[in-house]
Amino acid sequence: MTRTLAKLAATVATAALMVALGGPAAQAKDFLLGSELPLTGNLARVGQGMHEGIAVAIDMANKAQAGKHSFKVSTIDDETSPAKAVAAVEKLIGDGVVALTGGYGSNIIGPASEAAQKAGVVYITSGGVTPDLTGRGYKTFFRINNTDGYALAMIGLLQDMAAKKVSVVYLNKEATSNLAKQVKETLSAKGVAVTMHEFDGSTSDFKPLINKVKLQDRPDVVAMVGYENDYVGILRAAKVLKPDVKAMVGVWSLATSQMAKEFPDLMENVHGTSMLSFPVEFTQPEALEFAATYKKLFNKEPDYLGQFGYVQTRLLIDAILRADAAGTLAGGGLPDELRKTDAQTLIGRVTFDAKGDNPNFTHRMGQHQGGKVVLVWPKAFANGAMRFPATPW
Amino acid sequence: MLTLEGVHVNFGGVQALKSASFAVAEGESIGLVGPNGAGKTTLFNVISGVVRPSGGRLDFRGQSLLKLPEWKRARLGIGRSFQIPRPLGHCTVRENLIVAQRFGARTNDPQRIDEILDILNLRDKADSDAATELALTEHKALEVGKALATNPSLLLLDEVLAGLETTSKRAFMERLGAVRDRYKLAMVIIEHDIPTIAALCPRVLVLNFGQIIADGAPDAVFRDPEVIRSYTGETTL
Amino acid sequence: MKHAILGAALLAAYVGVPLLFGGTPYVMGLIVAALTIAGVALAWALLGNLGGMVSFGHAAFFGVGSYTSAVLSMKLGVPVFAALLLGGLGAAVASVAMLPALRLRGPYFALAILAYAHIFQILATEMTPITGGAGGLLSIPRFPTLFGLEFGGKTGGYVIILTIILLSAFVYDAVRRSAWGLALKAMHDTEIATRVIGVPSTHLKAAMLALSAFITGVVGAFNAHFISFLEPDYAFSSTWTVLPIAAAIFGGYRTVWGPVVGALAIYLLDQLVFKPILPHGHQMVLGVLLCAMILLSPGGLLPVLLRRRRSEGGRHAHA
Amino acid sequence: MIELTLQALFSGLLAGGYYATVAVGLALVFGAMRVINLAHGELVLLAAYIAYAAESRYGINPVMAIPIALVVVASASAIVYALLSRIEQDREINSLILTFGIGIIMTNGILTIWAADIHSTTNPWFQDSLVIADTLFAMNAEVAFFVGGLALMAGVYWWLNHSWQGRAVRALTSNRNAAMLMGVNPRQTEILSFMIAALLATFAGVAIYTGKTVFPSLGHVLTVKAFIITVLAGMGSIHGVLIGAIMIGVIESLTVTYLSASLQELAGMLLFLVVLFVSPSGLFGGRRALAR
Repeated sequence: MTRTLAKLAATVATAALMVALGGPAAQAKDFLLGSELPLTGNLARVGQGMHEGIAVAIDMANKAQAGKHSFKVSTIDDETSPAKAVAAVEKLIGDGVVALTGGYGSNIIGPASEAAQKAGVVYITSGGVTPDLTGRGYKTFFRINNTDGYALAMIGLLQDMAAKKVSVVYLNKEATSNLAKQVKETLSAKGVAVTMHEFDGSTSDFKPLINKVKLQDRPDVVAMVGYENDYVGILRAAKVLKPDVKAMVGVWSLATSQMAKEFPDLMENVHGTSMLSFPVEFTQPEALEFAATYKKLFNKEPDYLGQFGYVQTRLLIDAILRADAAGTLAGGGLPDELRKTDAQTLIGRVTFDAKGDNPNFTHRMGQHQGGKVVLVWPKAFANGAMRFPATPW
Repeated sequence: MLTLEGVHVNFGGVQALKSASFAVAEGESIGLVGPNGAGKTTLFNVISGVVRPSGGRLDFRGQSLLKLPEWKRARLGIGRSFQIPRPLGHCTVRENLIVAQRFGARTNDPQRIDEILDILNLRDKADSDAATELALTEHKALEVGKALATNPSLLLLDEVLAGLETTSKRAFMERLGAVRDRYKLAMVIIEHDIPTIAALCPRVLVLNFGQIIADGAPDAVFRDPEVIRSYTGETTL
Repeated sequence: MKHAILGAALLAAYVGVPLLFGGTPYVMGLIVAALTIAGVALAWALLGNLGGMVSFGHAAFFGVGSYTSAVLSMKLGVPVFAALLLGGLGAAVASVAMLPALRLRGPYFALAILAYAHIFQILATEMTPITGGAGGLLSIPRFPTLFGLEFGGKTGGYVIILTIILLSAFVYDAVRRSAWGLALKAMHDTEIATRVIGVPSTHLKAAMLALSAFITGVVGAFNAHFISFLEPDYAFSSTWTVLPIAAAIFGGYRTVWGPVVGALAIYLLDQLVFKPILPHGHQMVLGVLLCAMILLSPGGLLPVLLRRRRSEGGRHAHA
Repeated sequence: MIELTLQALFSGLLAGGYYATVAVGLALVFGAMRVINLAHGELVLLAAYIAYAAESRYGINPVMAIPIALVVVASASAIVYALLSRIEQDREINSLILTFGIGIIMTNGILTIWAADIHSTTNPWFQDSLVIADTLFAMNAEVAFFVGGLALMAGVYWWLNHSWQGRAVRALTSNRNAAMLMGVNPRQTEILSFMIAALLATFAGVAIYTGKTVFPSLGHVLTVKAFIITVLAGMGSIHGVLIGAIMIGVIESLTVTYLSASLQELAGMLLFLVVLFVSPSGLFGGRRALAR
């Protein structure tokens, strides 16, 4: 017992020390941002992706503000665990960060942003798309993307394809089932016949499932809502069973350079949400600089994760500078400044409503074409013709 | 008090007990003899519930035991010892007896435990580790002690005397006698040494190939030619 | 003398720690998280030490406890502290479903329990109307303010989990010293020898399983109200099994306080030292500690420390 | 409908085949050493990642990578054995926890070396479809490794029954003490069983890499599945393991076909518990799981 406490006291003393060492930054014009992200655990990949975007935003801001202000970000791995995310946010706030950018997975962002709200510190993210998050109406919570945006893009594409029958194959996690259900409702309302197929994360052989789609549903299009290894499994099964469909459509982490590289023959003609074409064909100067910096820092083409991470952080930095100029930063004026945001960004126009959600958010759809990702929806952003009907087989 | 009728036990086709039938009266002492593998221990296992018979009746004081688990039989008053001593590990001698008393007799009676320790001459070993710090005699004594601590009315002793040299054997015998009279127990003793049996038990059962081949007073039984045949060499007549 | 030490320790735990770290929520949060692990580790060790059963599925009890408590307090408005106990009860009831597993030996039991954990997790995911499905439950009611003491915060949470652990340890110790404890210890080697002297061994094991489940459930329920958030993957996460086992083994699962010491040491080391050193996969260090402990000092850390303190006490430190 | 069922059975059969290659190794080691190697799944995963490394770095065909992977996995499991054999007290509990710890180390090791990305072969041949009587569909990889796996297991089966080392393993499995009295050298035999297990694990690993996708947290899943199958089968019966594995595979694919893909794990688990409680000694006798 006494030993217990001795040990406890000792360890915690070191803790206190470390907290002290990482204490608030010295000068006023030196802004410290906090970032809580999954760098290990199931979400490690996406977490790291977003973190790259954040780093790019910081780098670009420091270049732009050279001489005047400087920005730093201190990052803590939440290990894809809500409890650790909360601890991370508290530590960062204890270290005196101006605001928080990051967070992945609605179920982790939930408690993490709650902790930030308690401390009155801004938490901006693009890692959790569920309505519940903005539904809480926190004053300090901001999000640049949402389920609706993904659903809109998928539905939009499906309607361009004039699909009459759609089979939705979706993972039984929160974000994925929310999106799948939203797609079903909207499409059914528009008179499209939709059949739903839920699957579990441990599924590795999708043939029985796809065979059901092939023999029972006979849809025009198969809509997939999951993550990388789910897509790979589904597409392989489809490639084997060759159901008579006109297109295979997915959402996030599908139309990416990574997938194009890892599974070239499997991805051909597959659709997925993507803000950028690949290789990136940027026109606006900001986008070009973004791509260049990304290349410089990580020696690879930017992907959608990095892009979202970049946009959310850039908007945050802009707001910080505005608030600082107006002298309201110290007085907690940052949330109001962020709410005034109205910017054209890499992901389109961004404004924030009272709940911190971005009503303008609409995703874009890309299609894998010969190792490239070509934007095919909406027309406004399309940089190539959609191949339709077309499948990987 | 205990009645067996036509009890059968099969181990994968091998008949360990063939329609064994006998009764034990209150306070009676019976010697159970027979060559190795005759089924003596199996008989004890059946009575104490370690082995389930494939057929037959088994009543204790008018109640059938067949459906009861070992521990319930122990609480009814059937105490047994194991041929190879099985002390309770990680426990002292006294703790062995305490466990037996708390669970077997459902009482808490230190006097009786001291009494048992005294009778079995384990007093000075009371606080030594039962598993590791006992000599063979003491192990055998503890086997009896555990059974006694459950306040049994029937005591089944499996070769508690075997492997003891004559002097300690005599002493142990006397202790057993004392125990029996002190607690007015019925006893069934498995034992190879005929004189010991004769001295302790007015009645003897002979088991051979799972069958009871003789039942009666020692002198009568041990003159029975069939018994002698079954026993060739093993008896000291 | 002994009482003086104990008193001082309690004072330090209840007053000292909050005074020291109450100001830094981060550290307080870490301590609470460590104690949460400690609670499960204690329950796990109880089952292993007294019941002689290794479980790889304590996450099942943790999850059931947390969901029971959360759902009762959210949907039926049961007071949080009452829900906490009901959570433990729920876990104990769940353990009844596992009674058949008691007939199983070593690895069979360990993984049968693991299978249960999987099943409960899947059920929690599929029973959407009650559990909120994969989305889980957001903003679960926090601990209320009683007699002017605000239990909702970090320090309040600390006091609650500390109390849970002390009570559990007390019960554990009482059982261990009782005739039940003796019988259970004896059972490991020769179960039959205990049965023929009237010990209903299976009942005793069942009781230990239920007790272990109850404690784990209460701790899980505490965590649910402390974090005020639940989802199947989190509530039934294997970390609720891995960390406690590591902690118990590290501290010494045959002692009462070993698991608690182990949990504090392992968790705080992991979060404050290993994590900064290797952010990716620093759990590896836990694995190394686990193996090293098993190979070098299977008794765990605490017995070694104790033995160093008083030269005798081999058996007692072990008992 | 009938078409659906046939495909479900076929898929289940193929899945069962690869489950079996994972499970037999586990069963073999348990038989010979009374130890459930909770790091077995990680050994399989290790093989898969070696195959990935070989293909991505040097463009070696996964099948050709088997020997390389075998060397690595064999030495890894040799280390596991060496550590295991240092345990004296409470062997059953401590060996469980030790291998559990080793599993954690390997998973995180793989995570640090190869990161959390998912990987699978880029060689298209493996995913090309193979159609039987244009009702049964499969990937080349699945069929190839199913057949190969069967052959391998048949080999092990023959070895167990006809070589004297094999008999030694079986003797150890059925009655440890008797076997030692009969002069079986336990250490040698245990090591042997570990090496055979390594071989099967390597094969299974490459099968997964070519037929499915690999990611660091997969190892634990594999171990659990393998254990479930081993219990279904009853310890120490190879053909039992094969049948048990196919049962699991088929039950899962049927669940997907007639209920929902999100329930397939549940189906497997429930089957496992039912068998465990109805006949703890497994479907095919073998060692009893009941407490003494």
